[in-house]
Amino acid sequence: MHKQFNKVLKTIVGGLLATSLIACSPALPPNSSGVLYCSEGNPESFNPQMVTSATTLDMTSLQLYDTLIEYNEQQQEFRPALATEWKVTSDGRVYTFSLRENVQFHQTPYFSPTRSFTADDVIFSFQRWLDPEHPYHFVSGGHYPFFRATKLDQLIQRISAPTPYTVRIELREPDSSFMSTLSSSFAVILSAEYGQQLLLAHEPHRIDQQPIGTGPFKFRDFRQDVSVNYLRHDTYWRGPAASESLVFRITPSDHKRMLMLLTGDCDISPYPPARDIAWLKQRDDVNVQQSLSPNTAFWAFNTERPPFNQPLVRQALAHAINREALIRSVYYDHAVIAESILPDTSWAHVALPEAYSYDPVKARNLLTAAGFPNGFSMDIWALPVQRSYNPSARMMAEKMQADLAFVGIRANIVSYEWRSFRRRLAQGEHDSVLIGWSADHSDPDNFFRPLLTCAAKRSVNNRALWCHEGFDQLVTAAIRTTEISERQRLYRAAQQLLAEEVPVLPLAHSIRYQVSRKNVQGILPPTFGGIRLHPVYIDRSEPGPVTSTVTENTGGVP
Amino acid sequence: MQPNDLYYEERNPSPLQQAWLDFYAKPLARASLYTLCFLLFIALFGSWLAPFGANEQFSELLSLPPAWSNHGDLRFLLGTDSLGRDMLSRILHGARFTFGLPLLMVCMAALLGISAGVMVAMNVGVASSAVKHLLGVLFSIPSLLLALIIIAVIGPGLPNAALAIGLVFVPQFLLTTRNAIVEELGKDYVIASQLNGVSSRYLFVAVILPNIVKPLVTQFTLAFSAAILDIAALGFLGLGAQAPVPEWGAMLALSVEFAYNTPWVMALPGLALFITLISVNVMGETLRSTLQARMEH
Amino acid sequence: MIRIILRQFTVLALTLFVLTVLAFSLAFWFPGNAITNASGVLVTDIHYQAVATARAFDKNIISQYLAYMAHFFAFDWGVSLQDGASVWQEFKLRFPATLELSLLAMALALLLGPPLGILAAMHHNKPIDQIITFFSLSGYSIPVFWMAQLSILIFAVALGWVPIAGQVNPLFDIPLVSGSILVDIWLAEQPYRGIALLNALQHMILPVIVLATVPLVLLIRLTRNACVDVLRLNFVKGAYARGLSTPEVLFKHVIPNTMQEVTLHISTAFSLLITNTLIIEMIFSWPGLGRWLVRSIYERDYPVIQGVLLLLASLILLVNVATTIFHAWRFPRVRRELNAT
Amino acid sequence: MSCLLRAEAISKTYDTHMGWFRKHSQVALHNVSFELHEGKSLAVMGNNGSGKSTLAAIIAGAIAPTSGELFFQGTKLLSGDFKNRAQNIRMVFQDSEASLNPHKTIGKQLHEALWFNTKLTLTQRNDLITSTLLRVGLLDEHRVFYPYMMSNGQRQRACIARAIILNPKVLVADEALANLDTSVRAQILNLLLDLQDDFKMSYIFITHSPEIAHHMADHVLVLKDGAVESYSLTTTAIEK
Repeated sequence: MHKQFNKVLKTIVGGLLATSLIACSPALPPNSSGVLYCSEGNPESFNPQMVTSATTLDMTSLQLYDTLIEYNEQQQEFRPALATEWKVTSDGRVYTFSLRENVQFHQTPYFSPTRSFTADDVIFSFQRWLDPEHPYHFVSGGHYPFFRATKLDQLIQRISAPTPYTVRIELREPDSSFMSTLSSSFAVILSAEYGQQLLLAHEPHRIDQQPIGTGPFKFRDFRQDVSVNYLRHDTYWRGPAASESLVFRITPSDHKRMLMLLTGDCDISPYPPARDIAWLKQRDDVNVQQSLSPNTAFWAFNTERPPFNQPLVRQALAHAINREALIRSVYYDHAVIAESILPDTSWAHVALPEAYSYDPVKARNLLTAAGFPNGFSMDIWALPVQRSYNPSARMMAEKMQADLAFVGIRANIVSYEWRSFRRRLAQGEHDSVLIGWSADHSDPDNFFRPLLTCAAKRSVNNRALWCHEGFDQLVTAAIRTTEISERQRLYRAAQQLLAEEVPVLPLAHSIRYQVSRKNVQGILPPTFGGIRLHPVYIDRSEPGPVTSTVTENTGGVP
Repeated sequence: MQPNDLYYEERNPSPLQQAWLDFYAKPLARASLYTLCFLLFIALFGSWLAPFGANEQFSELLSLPPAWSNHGDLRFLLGTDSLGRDMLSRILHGARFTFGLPLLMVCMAALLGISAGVMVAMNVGVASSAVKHLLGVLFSIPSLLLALIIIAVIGPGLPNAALAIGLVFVPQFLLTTRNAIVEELGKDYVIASQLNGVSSRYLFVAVILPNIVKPLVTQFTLAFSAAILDIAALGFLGLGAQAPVPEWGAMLALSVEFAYNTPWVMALPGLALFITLISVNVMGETLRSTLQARMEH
Repeated sequence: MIRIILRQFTVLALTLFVLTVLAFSLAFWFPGNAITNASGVLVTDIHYQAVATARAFDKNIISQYLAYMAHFFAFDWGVSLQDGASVWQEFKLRFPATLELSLLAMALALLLGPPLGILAAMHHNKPIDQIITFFSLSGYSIPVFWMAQLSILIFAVALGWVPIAGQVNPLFDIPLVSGSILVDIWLAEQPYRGIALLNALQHMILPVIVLATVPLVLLIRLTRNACVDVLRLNFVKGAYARGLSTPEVLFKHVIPNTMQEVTLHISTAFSLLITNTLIIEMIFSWPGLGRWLVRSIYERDYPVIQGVLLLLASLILLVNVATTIFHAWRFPRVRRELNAT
Repeated sequence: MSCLLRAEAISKTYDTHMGWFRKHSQVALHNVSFELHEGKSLAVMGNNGSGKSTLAAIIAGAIAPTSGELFFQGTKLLSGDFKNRAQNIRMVFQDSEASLNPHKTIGKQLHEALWFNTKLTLTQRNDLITSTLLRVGLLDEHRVFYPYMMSNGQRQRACIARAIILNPKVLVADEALANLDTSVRAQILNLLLDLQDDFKMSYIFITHSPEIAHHMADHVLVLKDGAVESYSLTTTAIEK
């Protein structure tokens, strides 16, 4: 009847079908050897000196920069990086580092280096956070939380360069954690020449947005919420990276990351959903890797706000939470209950289970004693990204909501995008927050001073905003001495103090997981400082099961 | 009236009754009506019907599939979610927020909007064609966007979302009522009643109101369907209902994180929402067409 | 005709004025400091005083509004409270992305909706009509966020036909110029632009189809109803009686008369589509305005909310007015009605 | 015979807004005067747009004149005073369907007129409705009919019933017969004449048809563009 009309319709439908047929075979860039790493959040900055978030560290530190020394977990020792060797005076106060020669900085469209790495760059990088007079000190906010919390900025008395390839650091007093701090991924080396050039151009802020370093990859571009693109640094001193380019795809949802990994939209994905790990391990198209980097998830109370300024209330809250159930439903048993802020793998760990035991009756009694027989309302801030210590803070918060309701406390879950979450936390807007800490190095000090001291409060890293003189004295005394038994004694006292005061409720020590597709080669489990993507490449020649040989990389390239 | 009138009344249905009978004669329309009555019942009494509390967590039974699957448990007919909460109970509890709340808000918006519309219409001339035009253009901005503006000001949360949705529809009802009344006012039968010397209240309530039922019903069903969708969409975007409220949109938002391995957590609230919306839309569409047919006589 | 256009532009100008006043007042309605809300500059910032003066906060409210408009047209929309980035710079990159998605979806809806509606009307109350009606009613009732999730699970994950999310595979390394991925690929000087284009299209298929659904079914229903009405009219019977063939009747009489009714509602379809963009962009990780707006509301990033809301609302109004003008131009019968008011 | 209704210099101007600011005035009636005596009929004739309907509406009170006055039995009629006017002057509209409320039975619509204008009891009202319905040639059971159930002629009878139920002195018929077919028209005409005989009512016919004017009216008022073109006895007018 209406033939002409039907014809028109058929053409349209046919055209659409043809378009959809194109869709059946995903088109990929030919001959590309890029690696797609699905990251869980936007980077806060491209300068690790200014951050504490592992998301940012993973994306910046080990890819763009180098540190003077590195820590080798296998051999439990420090190993050379930009510094080839170092000497310490017998009083433990003066360190002298010899620097590696012929280390090239990144060559990019926005900066062409005229010289290689020298002691000037070390001085420039250290003075930036050491010296308030430094032209870059207040650029991008002027916060250096890690150095502030570890008091490294006060510890270092003087830094100087006797020759172009030696750096001498003088300390005010001996410090047992100095080398660990120096090997952490925060202590990166920037380019002094680039800094100079930007100062002349009156655009100093660009130093943290368009970074220049000596690392295996150089910055190409960053689009918020989409991706961070890096290119290979061809003249990297350890040899060029295995893949031409590296892309961080920003995908906050762990579920979506997993799906993207399964469909090949990602090659590597950190923090897979805890509930799916068992199932992912059975699949033969993905590799599940785990690392035991010490970490603790905890619930920090804003001790500056009533009613959390009362230790009784904090104790009550600690007893109100069924942490065993959290381990089961949030971590799917990929974690152990934290009986102290310090992980059980540390030699200074002291378990104090009775301090944080699940006891709703006791919690109610404590609340009544504190003057809240009918409970109160509070906010729980749940961190919006997955962390090695917490795969789903939101779910944890929902679980805790029910526990708290049981003792009469009405809890409200609050969450923001990662960067504004951190910003608001730093401003102390929270009642309580579910957050945690992953070790930057192996020393137990890393779990005390950066987290809970008065200095940490000033450096906005102390999420409990807790400042206790007795505690500060204990942990400071502990780093002044190198005597293990004495340190153990001091840390035991510190942990007991924490159990009484409960500025934070330790929740769990968990295993960090990372999944990658089978054809991803050269990938290692993440370490203290984050993941090293230098040796990683994609074997596009598959299919077929590939045995992934894991070798510790010390400079060679696969 | 006289008793024998009853007999006549039965024989002679009014146009509205006639439209209702036509509506009721359609099986699809009747099904949607029953569904909506059922939903209303659940919205009112769902919390008593539900086997468990909305936030009761069974930490031993996480992500249990529905009872008909191999690993299901008969106690949890529709399975449990990732925190071990019974899906059936949550959906039953949620009807109050996703169905009951929009219904309440739209009813209130209708009440406010219609009475304001009547008042505006009584003072014809205040709203000139220019103002009418302007308002018409302004209200072409969709309701969700307007609700977003309000939420941006008063902050996220279910009460605020409900308030925003309610506020958005008031002016729409006002305009619809006003325009419908102004249109009717010029008609002969209204003039005839006016010439009878009737009071203005009688004029609006008894004379005009039955004649603008069609635009009002149309507006109501459209607004209701939009309100349900908006409340759920706000819940989904995290700007409406907050955890652990079992609002269906918020449940869907949560399920996004688990959809692959526990699809029922996503399928069920979505299905409930879909059935609700399709019932409202089928009913709205059929009411509209039957009223149209009957009032065109 | 010129009168109509002038009249519409007067309405548009007035509406836009009302909108800008609204957007301007938002800064005062939002909690907190109005200057911060408008500019993103915190009280503690050293530039705070300068910003307050520039925005005339020491003068009366009319000067403040004028200063707001001056800033607006100078593209100085303040900085984001979240990350301190310029709102305009970010907007410039996100708007084309949203526009590209919406326009493609709208095009798809316009391409398919009216023909299907006419098809249904031609077979009024026959199976083909019932099927189309059923699908359009279901499509209208399916929550778009549910549909998006389902389609991802089915077409992207289970079948693997299309990618899950994003604009293009980032390995293509398309330089960010305009924000619209198709345009950027066009501008990119790359040896394998063709494959990149194909890849981008694959990323686009799912969001575009899901986004097109609501306007599509709306257009189907409107076209069908309008067409059924037109087919009932006497002149159609008359045309048949004059011996015209079916296609002739269809193209000369039925379609023009049906489209007159449908054209009026295109702006409704478009505004629904813009609302759904907010949700679709969230689900498909599309770097557009909607996702940004939703997050900003959650983060209370007032300068961003202010800018994006104003622009989205203006966009809808522009389309509304454009539709009216187009309608008046294409279907002159309406002109008289418009004049008569 | 006394003068029942007198119109003095009735004028009506409509203001329409063209565009946004321009105002356009249109004169619908200009200086129309006439007199109507008890038991007599006046026919108002004229082309479309000559202001006939406006005049009818002004007499019935549906719209207010811009200037000029109406006197009923010597007293001035105020526009807006519907109750007073309803006792004396009633109107029958051209379109019987549009002038009946589709959502009310005929009985209720008749009730409405009684309810607001008389103090009769319910039984009295019902009796009056019955007798009025019978008087206009309908049955008692038509009172429970909705307008859509009736034919055009029946509806016009119902309208007449509504008009005469208050026993008015003047009945304004605005082309009340135009929409009816010939035989029904004749019936209604005869009905109106009978009513005039029984109740001594005066009629104002707004009409196109010279035949009707000739048949029914004593005087003819011819309007042209809102002004009176001629006002004379029927016999003279028709001869012209």
